[in-house]
Amino acid sequence: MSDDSLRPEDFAEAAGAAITDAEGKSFAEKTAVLAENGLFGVIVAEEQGGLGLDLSFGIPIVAVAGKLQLRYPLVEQMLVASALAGEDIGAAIVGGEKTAAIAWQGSLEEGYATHATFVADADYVLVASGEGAALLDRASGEVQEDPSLDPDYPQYTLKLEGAATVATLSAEAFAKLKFKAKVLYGAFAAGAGEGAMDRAASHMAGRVQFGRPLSAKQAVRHTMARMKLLTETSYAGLQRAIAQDEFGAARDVDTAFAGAIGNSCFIIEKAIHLHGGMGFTWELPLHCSLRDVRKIDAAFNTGGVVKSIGKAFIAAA
Amino acid sequence: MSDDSLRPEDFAEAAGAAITDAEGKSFAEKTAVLAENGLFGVIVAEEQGGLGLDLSFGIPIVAVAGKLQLRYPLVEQMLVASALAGEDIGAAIVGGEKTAAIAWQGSLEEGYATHATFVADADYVLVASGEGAALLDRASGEVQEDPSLDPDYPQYTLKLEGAATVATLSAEAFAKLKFKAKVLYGAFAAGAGEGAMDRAASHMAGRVQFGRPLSAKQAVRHTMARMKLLTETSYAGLQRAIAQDEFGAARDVDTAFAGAIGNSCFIIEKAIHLHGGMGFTWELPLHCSLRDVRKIDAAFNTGGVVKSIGKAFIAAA
Amino acid sequence: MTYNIEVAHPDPATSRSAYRAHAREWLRANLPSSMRADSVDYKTPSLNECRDWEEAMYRAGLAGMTWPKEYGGYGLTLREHLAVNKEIGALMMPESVGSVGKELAGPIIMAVGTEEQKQEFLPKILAMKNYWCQGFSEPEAGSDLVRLRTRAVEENGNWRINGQKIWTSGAMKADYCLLLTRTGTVADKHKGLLMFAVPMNTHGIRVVPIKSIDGKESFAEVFFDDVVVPDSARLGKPDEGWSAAIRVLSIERATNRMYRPWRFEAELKMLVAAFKSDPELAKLLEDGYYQRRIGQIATEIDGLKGLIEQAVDQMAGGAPIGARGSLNKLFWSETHQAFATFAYEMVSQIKPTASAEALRAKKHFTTAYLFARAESIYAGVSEVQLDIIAQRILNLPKDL
Amino acid sequence: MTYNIEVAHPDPATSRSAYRAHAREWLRANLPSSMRADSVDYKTPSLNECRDWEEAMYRAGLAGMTWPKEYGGYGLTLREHLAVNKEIGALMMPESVGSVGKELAGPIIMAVGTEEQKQEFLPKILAMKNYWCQGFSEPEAGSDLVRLRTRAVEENGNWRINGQKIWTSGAMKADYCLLLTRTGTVADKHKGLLMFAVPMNTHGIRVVPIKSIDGKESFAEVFFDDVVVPDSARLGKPDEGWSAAIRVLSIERATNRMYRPWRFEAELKMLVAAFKSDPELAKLLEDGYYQRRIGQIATEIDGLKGLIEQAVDQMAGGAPIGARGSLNKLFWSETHQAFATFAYEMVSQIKPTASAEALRAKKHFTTAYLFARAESIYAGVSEVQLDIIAQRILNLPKDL
Repeated sequence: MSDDSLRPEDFAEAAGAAITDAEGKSFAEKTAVLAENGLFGVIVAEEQGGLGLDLSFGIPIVAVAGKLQLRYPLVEQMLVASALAGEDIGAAIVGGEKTAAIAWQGSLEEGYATHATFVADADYVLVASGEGAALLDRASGEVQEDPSLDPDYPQYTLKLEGAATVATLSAEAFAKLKFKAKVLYGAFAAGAGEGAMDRAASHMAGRVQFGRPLSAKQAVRHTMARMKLLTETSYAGLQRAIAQDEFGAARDVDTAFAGAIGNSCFIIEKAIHLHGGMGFTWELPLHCSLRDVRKIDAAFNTGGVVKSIGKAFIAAA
Repeated sequence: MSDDSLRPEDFAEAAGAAITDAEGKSFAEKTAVLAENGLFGVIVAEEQGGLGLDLSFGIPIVAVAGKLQLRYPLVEQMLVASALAGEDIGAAIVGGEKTAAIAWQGSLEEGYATHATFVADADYVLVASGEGAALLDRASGEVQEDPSLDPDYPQYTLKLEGAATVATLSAEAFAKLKFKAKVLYGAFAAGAGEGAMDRAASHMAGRVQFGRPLSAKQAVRHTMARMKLLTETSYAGLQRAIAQDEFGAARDVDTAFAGAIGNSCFIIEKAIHLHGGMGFTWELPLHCSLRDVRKIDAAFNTGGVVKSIGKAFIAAA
Repeated sequence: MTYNIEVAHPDPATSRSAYRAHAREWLRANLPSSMRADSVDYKTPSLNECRDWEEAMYRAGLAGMTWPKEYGGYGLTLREHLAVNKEIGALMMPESVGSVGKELAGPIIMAVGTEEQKQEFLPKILAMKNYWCQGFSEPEAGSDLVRLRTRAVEENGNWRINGQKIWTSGAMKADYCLLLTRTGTVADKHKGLLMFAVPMNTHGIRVVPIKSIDGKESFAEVFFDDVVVPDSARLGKPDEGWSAAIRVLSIERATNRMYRPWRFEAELKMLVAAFKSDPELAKLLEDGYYQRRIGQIATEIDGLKGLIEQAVDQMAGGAPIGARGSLNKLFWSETHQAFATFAYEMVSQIKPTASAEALRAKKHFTTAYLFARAESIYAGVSEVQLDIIAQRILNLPKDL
Repeated sequence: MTYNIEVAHPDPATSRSAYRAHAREWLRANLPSSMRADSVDYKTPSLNECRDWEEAMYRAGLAGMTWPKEYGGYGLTLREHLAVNKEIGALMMPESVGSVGKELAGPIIMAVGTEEQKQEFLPKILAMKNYWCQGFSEPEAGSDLVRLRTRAVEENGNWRINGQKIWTSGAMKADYCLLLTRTGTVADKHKGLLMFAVPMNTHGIRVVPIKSIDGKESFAEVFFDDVVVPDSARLGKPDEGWSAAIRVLSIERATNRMYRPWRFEAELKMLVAAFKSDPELAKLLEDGYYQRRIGQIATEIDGLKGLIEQAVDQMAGGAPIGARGSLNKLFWSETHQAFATFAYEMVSQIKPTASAEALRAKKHFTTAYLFARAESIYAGVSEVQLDIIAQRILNLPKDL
């Protein structure tokens, strides 16, 4: 799959078709559809069963999932598949025979882990352990759900006493996974924001007040313009983060991640506002994106990330 | 002057006439005009030569000075006159024979004081000393000007070695003076903001673009509405701060002060923006208000005040 | 739950603090901890529990302060109304379940109702015998009533009503709907608008709840299919009811929910206290970022208190209230919405091992964050408030 | 000051880093510390000092990268332009005094000028032999050119020009004015607009400086009273010049001042380093509030870098640039203006006893705060950028 003529947009379009196909299906059926379309192996090498694409292709693919409001651990599957590529479990994940969730806070040593989603249906959960991470058999731990942010796709806490480890990641491998996680979750958030923006735009164009579409109102148009600006900034920042500079040096991902999450929250919240009462209902799905992005935000403590960016800047200046 | 039928607005109107009269005059002439109209003694008791009004009258009077962009240490004169009421120096200040500036940071013990304005023309400078304050003979200290924020009315630093003290304020008297200072400077800032808002409103009403006055544009109207909201909030907050609650308890002034300064900066900056290129010139006097309010902001370190409000809230919760 | 309602109501003339002290004392003594959102004992109260509590507040002299005595009120002034609201705000009690009746239907009936209607409806609103819902908004008509379609046609001394309402909060529990209709067609624009008090058990009314972002069903769509009501259900003459409603709404926007800044303060206290209750979380409060944000929020709360106290002073002095309710609503909704986001950010970091107070706060402020999305929308979206301020307070030319 | 201009220019084809490395090395070796705003030796440079520095940069291959060789340029691509801009941004060097020529007059002449005009003007712009100023805005015509009044009338093969321009930056030092006029009357609206290259020493031109908020006289009003220029001063035909200008402006908005986010970063570094240089001020940097704000600003800087690098990638790939310059301008001006306010707040607390670096920063960022008031205004106010994004990128219906 090293044909240079294939552009990221083409993959994103194909991914979009698969995600649309998966919509409304059960967890197992979604897994089958997404696996069939190769989505879990996007950033896994071809010789290990993947599509052999780099992260710059991963960004638009995951963004489409955000835009189409896929409620499935796609990013988690992609990350664990990539981290365990070449191992049996990695192959099983690429193929959709197994599924993995990730708990982003806590650790095996602390005895509990938090900020995981989609745990109930997953076979495995990845949890920090020492400097690296451990992939646990989900059934070996005790799972508690916290539905306050999202009753449909709650956040989970895991009690890890006696949990069975099925694979481990080195410190280096776990650090790589976290880097990729910030890129892909950032892309998911950017896509979720873009989807909210598109919804708001068509709602505003169709909604007439005092004889004109609401989208002709300057307050609305300026809000929409800010959404667009922030959407473009998120994507540009993420693509920049994964590219090397002129001297071949790698870049940090934190600013792009924090930017994408913050921008996405702003955009979705504004899109809800622009929808008026309708934005506030359960039927219009904007709230799903808000919950999903806020779960990422909480898992990585974006506020804390911003603070650490500041501290690092101060230390380096 | 205890006639209940006189309203603050009446005094503000009279003060406005005096301030307009003082415009364009020298420092000494301004002093004479303002003294003649009783403005230095607004919050000094009648038996001590003042108008015997309370701070609720001081707010609209000083606000007019802000609105009309009076560039004179009116607040300083009012404060020192009030703190030294009954003493000869207090009487001389009420009568305009003497003038006083105030340096809001540093102290006699540190050997220097900063964040004073109008020092060059003043006879005295009030500086913190111990828990209280000392009124110094201005000529006895060495004065350095910092024109970076305001070349016309710079901030001053005083070297206080060998400075001659002509009067002192107890800790309690200095605390009272600082309370009143926050009320009156807050009012000055609110007035400056209101003046900037009024200027922006008339500019926008007169400026036609694409066939309509700019003030018909929703972006402009909404910005103006926010200015109005914040102006009202500043005044209401200041009046509230000096009033007792139902149980007769006094209130703190810090939130009202910080609110008024923050609101005023927002309003003046937006007014400059709304004036387009014109707002950025020296001729249009909006920049004078911005400098004046920023000098107050710096003198009291409004950011630090907000932080201390937060710390106090946390301690009390 | 029984409450101590056999309590003497103070005469406000005795001292400036009398009414507020009474409210403070009674509320603190009587509000069960299970109804305090900042209590670890908190349990979402049932409708009946809310009803009983609000009735007890009324009996204790803490509702209907400004209503005339002949209709069950206490014949006092806005000053006592404000004093009570400060103490209502200071406790994290449930939102009123009778607010549409007390803040909207009651004042409108007082303005345009017949004496019979006043006698019939007003005392029951205060005594929590009747719940009301508000039927103004329609799918195609929000602030813009030109597009209002629900129609009332006179038939043999009755009125036949057909149409659909939306965003009708509390419709599922309501006994009456304060219903806005038109007697003519959409072509009549603002003319011919007519209000009714429609019993919700009338044949032909169908209520379809709308699930809102916080997972509750507090709003509904209400369908009126050939609903027939007697002429006695009519509130005022065509146009009269609605123009009264506009006046009432503008006063109400300035006077209702006066407890907001004091409640806002109570919420901020709850948030901070929850973090102080847990040694690990308490460290966060030493971070200058949180200190400064909290200081900023406290500043905004005091500004809002100032706006409301000033409005009461001015209205007590006989000044027209004009459009200033828009100032309060806008300032509250924007600062409170930002606070809710800030609070959510704080509580989203609370771990399952944290203190009970912290876990209570996490639950409370997560829901509050979601619910706050509506604060810039309901009761007039922010843009409408800004337009009102620009037009009616600043007299800027109207936007096209 | 003499600079080392006898330096080999790298071939970008040799390595991806070649041009950026060259720029980095040369600039760091040659920029005098007296011209670095973050140096305690800083002294506001004179016009001649700026001129010499810019000429040296050009000789060293760091200006005119994308201009054709036949007009004095280096015939390279936007990628080298960007690489150089990154290094220009990283040093706190003076703003270009020849930017109107390089960013505006040059490209427009390249688009519509005659071969003689190109030969005459372009090399001198790069070599800093001629300064240009821009004569578009008028007191009654900002973004709305319908109201443009400056008129050019043909007379015996010459043009007689009457009118007034405003916000003409650098008019006091300029050799030429890139002047927009109309050949007809205001009733012609957008038709009949004609551009000229007018020598500023022509009889009848009067320049009145405007003192701006930062105390400098960087803008001016320029009056044209019966100014007569030969037909050879005309740039293109009526309408042609201006429509080319619109195209050029839209490209320029996307490509000029590409150094902005890198300069922004250098400013943030300067601010932080100044605080670190003083033990008392350094404590402030341990406050979570400042850490988080600095983190937020760094996030915005990287976002802006992303927007600009993406634009270069897309333009290098042949994609039309469209209105995306508005994205960059808007994002930069809003985030930088907020940064300037934040920086001012920090430096306003610096005491006269602080370190020399801190005092330098205080002076620099106080002026920067004042100057930043213009950033949301010049080169198209924020509201215009938002309208452009709404209309040309989002295709929303036009505002009335």
